[in-house]
Amino acid sequence: MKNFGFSVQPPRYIDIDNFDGRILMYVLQKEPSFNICMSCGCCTATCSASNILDFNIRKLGLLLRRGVSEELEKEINKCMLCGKCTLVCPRGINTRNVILNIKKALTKIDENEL
Amino acid sequence: MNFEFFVLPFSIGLVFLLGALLFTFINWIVKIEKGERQKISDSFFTHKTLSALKEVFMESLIHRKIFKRNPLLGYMHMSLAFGWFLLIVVGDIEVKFFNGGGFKAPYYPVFFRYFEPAPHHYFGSTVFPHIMDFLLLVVLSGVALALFKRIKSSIYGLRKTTKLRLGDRIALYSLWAVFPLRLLAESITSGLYNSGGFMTHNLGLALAGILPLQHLDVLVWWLYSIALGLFFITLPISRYMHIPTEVMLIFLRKYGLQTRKYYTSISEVEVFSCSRCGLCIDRCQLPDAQIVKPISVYFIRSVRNNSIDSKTLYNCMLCGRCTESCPVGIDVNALRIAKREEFNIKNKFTYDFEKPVVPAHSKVLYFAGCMGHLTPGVIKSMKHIFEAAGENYWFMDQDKGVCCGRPLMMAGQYNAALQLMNHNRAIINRSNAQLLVTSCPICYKVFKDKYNLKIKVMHHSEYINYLIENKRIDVRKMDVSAVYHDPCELGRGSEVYAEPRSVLNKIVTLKTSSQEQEKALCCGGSLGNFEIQNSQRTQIRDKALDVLMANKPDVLVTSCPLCKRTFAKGNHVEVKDIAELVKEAMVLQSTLNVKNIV
Amino acid sequence: MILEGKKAIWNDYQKEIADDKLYYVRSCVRQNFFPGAETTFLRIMREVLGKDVFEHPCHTSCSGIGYHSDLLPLETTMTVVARQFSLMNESGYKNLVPSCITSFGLYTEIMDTWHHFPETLEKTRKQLKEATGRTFEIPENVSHASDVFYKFRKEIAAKSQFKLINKHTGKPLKVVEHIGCHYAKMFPSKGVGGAEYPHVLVGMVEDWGGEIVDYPERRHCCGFGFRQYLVSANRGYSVTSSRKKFESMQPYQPDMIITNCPGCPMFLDKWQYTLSEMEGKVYGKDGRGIPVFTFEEVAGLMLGFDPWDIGLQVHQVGCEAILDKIGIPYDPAKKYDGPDGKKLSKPMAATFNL
Amino acid sequence: MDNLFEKLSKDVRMQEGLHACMNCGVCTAICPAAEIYNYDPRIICDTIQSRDNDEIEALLKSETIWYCGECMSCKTRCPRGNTVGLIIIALRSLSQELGYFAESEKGRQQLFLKRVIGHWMLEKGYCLYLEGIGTDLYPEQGPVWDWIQENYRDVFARLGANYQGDGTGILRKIPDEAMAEIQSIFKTTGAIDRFEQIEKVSTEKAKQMNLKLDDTMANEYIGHIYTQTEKNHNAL
Amino acid sequence: MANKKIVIVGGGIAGLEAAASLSERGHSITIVESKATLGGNVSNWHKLFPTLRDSSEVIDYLTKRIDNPKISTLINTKVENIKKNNGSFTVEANGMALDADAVLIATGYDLFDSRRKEEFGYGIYDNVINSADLEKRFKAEKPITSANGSELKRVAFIHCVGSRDEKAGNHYCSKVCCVTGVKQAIELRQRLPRTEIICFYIDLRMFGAGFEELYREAQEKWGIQFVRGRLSEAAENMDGSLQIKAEDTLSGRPLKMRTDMIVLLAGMEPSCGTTSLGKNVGLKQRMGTFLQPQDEHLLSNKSSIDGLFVAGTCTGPMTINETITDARSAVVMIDEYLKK
Repeated sequence: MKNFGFSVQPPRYIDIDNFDGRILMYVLQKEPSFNICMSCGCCTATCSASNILDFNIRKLGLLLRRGVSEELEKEINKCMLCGKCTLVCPRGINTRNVILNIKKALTKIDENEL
Repeated sequence: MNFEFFVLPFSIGLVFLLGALLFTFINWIVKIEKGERQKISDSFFTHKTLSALKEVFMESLIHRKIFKRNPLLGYMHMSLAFGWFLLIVVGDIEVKFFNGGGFKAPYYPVFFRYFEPAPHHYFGSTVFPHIMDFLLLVVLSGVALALFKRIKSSIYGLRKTTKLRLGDRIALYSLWAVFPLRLLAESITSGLYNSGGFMTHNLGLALAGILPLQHLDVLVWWLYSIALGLFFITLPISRYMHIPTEVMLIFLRKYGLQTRKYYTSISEVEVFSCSRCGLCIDRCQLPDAQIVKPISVYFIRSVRNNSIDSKTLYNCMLCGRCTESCPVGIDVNALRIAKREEFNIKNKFTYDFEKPVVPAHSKVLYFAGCMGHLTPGVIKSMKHIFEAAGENYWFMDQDKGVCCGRPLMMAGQYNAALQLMNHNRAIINRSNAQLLVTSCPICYKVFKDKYNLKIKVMHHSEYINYLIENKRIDVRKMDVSAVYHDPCELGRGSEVYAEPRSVLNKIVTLKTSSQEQEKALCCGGSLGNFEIQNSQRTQIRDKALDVLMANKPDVLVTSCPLCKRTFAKGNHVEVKDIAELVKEAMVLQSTLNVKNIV
Repeated sequence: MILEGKKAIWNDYQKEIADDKLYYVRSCVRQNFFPGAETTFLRIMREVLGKDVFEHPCHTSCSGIGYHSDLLPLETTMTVVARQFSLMNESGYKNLVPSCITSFGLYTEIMDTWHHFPETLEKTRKQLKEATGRTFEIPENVSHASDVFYKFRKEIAAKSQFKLINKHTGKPLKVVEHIGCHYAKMFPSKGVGGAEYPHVLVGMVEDWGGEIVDYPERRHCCGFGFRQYLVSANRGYSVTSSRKKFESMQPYQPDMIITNCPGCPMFLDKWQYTLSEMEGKVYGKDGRGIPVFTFEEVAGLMLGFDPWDIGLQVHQVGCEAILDKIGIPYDPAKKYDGPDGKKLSKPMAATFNL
Repeated sequence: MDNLFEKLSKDVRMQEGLHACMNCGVCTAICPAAEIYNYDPRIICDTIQSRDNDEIEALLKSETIWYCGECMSCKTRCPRGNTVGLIIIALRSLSQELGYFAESEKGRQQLFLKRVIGHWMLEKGYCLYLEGIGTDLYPEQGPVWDWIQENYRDVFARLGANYQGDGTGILRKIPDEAMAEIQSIFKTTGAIDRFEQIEKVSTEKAKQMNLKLDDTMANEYIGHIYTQTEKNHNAL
Repeated sequence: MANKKIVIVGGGIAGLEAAASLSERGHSITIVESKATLGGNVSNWHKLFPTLRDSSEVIDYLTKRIDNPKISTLINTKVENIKKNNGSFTVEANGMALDADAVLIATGYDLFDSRRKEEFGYGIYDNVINSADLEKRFKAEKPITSANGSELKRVAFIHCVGSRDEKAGNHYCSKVCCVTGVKQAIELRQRLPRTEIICFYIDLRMFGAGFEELYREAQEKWGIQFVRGRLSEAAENMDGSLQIKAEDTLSGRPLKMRTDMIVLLAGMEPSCGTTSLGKNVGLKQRMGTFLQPQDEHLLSNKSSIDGLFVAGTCTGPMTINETITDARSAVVMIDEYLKK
């Protein structure tokens, strides 16, 4: 194949039609309260990790919903599970368990259990 | 040679039991990692062994701890354990006296009364039967109590008692059967031969009047032997495995072995040592929120049966109330965390935070912690106190720091936690400070236990106490009544009970509550529990509040930001951190001074 | 698809298009890449329709590409545009017909800015005077060349010798239309049929016998993006955008693509070649690529012009297949000839014979 | 330091382009650049309407403002009548005015564009010029284009062009007096100043990156900006 | 001194409620309705937010109330103009001239014509419908499928269609569409449990009692997804399904998806009656849209002309209970005015 010095770029749009729901399904089953997130961002605002790292837990939850798992893997472990987000969530979502289960799901995927 | 076929059930059972025990114990010992095993050989010929023996006697036989908790329950356990133990020992001694040593099959002493029915004359032949009868009576009284406990547990100070599985039932019933059957068998025999002690003799005679003893004789001995055999065979698969295992555990513990990061064969020994006495059931607060499965006794059982699921595993507040009440002293928190590690959650991200500039000459480091930052009132008060005390301090996580790592540990991510710990340790070590003060008991515990820092670590309640003792700050008593809530991590976790109280006694009228110090309740906010829902936390919190506020204090004082936040969400309760209260006491002081000057 | 709905919108967006006395301004891209198209436009306007179309020797590029590459300040472009107008005034014409969509967009955009920000108009007058001593008036009518053909599509159809019909099956050819972004996206009212369902090419194709296929990515840009194509490092943007369109239209198996923009046909043509070399992917139902034409070229074909006179040989994607389908005669031997049968070298073959 | 938001607001394109953004994202949804680059037109608006000087300065120095292709698809859709495409034009001219453009990989490319498009426009009156477009720089133009360039006089003659000729017609020579007018327009309206600014800032940058740069098209710096991509511009 | 003549223009819920209450105060009322039936827009609705009660209950209640001799109704009658002649009014409708001591304008709203959002393809793509169409389908109690009868795997609800949109000529927020969308999403999910439902919104304005709760129920109980981003364009796929593009603004990435149907939550516009009457009579209008009361806060039922009153959605978007309440407050003002 000829090299033109440039190449076709991978699309950045969220393509919900081909979406890997495994992690989302796992998380929703383990922690249904994740359903009622309204993306208000209180979690991100208080987050210890995002105070010192480029990290946005609210956004991560969204990417999970949209089935964009490539970022998830790298990002999720920035969370230190300190639990501030759970304390400030206006809808009482058990955010720590959401995160923990994302981590578990990713591990399970690594081990081909999901 | 004395032999009867009915000895077979007993003998087979015994052989099976001994085989099983030998196998499991050796297996466990072998699986203990080198370093730990070294400890055993090192401390085998030391006083540790002796004190282990002592503890075995006190706990496994006398059941001192349970006595403390409830005498009746204590007696029940003791009469069964110690009584039976003596029956065996004294029985053997009697046999020795009877035929001056020489090998006898192990079943011989057990069925001695059958093989030697007729009255003989040997040293003590006049007293032994009576002693044996007495011991049997003691054991029987225990059995009776045990039976009664099944019907009405409340009088033993238990609200709930353990639900049993099939294996346990067989073992239990056969155990119950053993002693009445022994009584019956011995009575019948002595009835036939006009022998026996005060109980068996008379019962024998009485029975002789109504029953054709000569036909029943062998049959009952059969039943007795079967009961014993059955008990022995079911023992290894039932909760009664705890009887031999606990002995091993006591030794291992004395030699300094315990469950650490991972679930090892030592953990296994702990798990098998659980007698399922159910004392933890009452201590656990989860039932306040209709959560039952994770209660320690069931948790340990499911671990032993390999049927533990993550929901149960992560649904525990790690408050440590169960461990505190466990007669066997199993460190359940350690077990749970070790089990959580088994999910081996991958951590692809390496935390590379930039390190803050550490001021050279600060004597004290202050670490508010993540939770501390959710209660600015505490931080404000601490700053005030530091300044009032003229302390040269550095607010380590002023613009928010890196988590202490304990939450990750609780989640079973020890390695991830290590990265955070290394980061913080580096900062602390680079400072020339002599003391680290933290506001959050969660951080405090991990700084103390896991960081192995060169410098002293204090929780702010300790630190404030130290300041007051050394007249660095001045406080006055306020016309306020308060009740103090011991945070789990500070109280049971780090055994800091006295300092906060001594501080509070100086500034408020301290009211008591029914659950204090090591008995203190968890606020429900726990970071240890990942599964519990918000509404359930609320239920637990409200129950705890009822207990704490029973004596109607003006203020609820605690020394943990998380507890404070959790309680503060409750209705109509004024919650203060000890630091905040101290600040108020000081404020009053200073204004007074001003008045005096004017 | 409910056609009535579209028709309603088409009726809403009918604009006034000058039909004679036109002042023609050329396109940089088309002069370089599709000279035949502009030649054909003038030939049809003058010879076939007998209209007066004037071209001024002194007119230059509208500087649009320079402006959209952010090299030229707005003032410069406005003044260059003003100069074009001034030339038109001095030749006594009032109806501007740009050959280029970027120009068309730029003229409308600038006239709009002048309208909303009169001070900019004043400034431009000042600067033009200062720089060239010229004055200018804003044209009465600005219509893109494709608008003009849209207006005369029926006349052209009447005079045409061929139709966009597959002579073997008798079925209309499936045509995909691509409208230059700057035609109506900026000012929907300035485009025939508006921005969402432009009618300008649809009208021609349907009146010339073809069938338009609407496909999901119809509205997407071809990917020129000025600096995004001009600099090699950015060119991925350009090829990716076109590729997205091809992928989206492929299921509809179109026979050809018709465009009214200078850059688009060049890109839609050249990117098919590039993608075939880059990924080995060839579009079109017969695996020979999808031929891309300007509206003038199509009109010329309909009117029976020699394919090589209107410049179909400069396309990378071959046009023979579609000529055969329609039944247009052509002499393969003459394809690469120079003027009056002069023999020239032939292009090298590509990996995939598109 | 002067207020960048005010500076921006002076630009008509900015006044046309941004009224008040409600962050609905219709622009990003159909933006060809947003699909390929790590780019979000909505956020451009949001950053600017934050009026935060540092944010805006960062924006002017960023790669972000150079991603847009100015297709103006955003103008059709915005429910508030904004046009990010126009805002981008304003941002880019300010970035060049302040010399920030050289801070970003994509911004530096302005020099290449200036030396090609700018030069052709100023010297020849065309934005593109046949001889300049060889398959060496534009390989995708393909074999047919090679053939055309090889025989351009004949091919263009056959297609009715008036290559370099006098009078009207395709690719005719623009008369000198006309070019004189264009050049004088470029002078009076600030195009020349911008060209010089681009040259000046680029020269400094070239030194800084120690890449050779001279007046020709064949030198390290030009080659570098024309082909190099070091950053990952479409990072997810 | 009661029994004055009052003409009420518009037989929607505002008109009906006002008529009933005024007649109870002893006045004689004439309701003039341009359409063939009373009840206005509400009668086209199936169920009402947030309680999901049947809309007919409201209509029945109101029509029962106006069933009294002091109230006469003229249907199919369009009011062209209202003339004021010292104190009293002459209402010109279909050539008739009705005298009145006071006039209440309750001409209500029309649903935004979704065709004006061309990029959504309403009236062009088979599977693009609006909220009113969906209510009709709910009412019809027929299975809800895509145009070609196939099962709906995914449905997208589009908020703010024709509201907060300069291009559609409406700057204002229509206020009720947010909760309508949530309500319809739930109803649809109840009928089609397997269908994935996604709402595209800019802001969810759950201002009323029970609205936020409904939104939460939609997420918690019905698993309806919400994407914060406005629909940018819809295009038809070969199989008649739609390809839609929006930005998922909360994750800052463009989003593309295939959906079997999109439901446009069309906003409110002053009804053509409102606009034409407003023009003819010369009433003040808000930015050329809804009627402008004399005082937003204190005289919200007085039009710019004394003796001419306004009630309901002719002055701006309102919910049903707001409309009814507004009608009642108009009644009080009219009564006071007539006592003078």
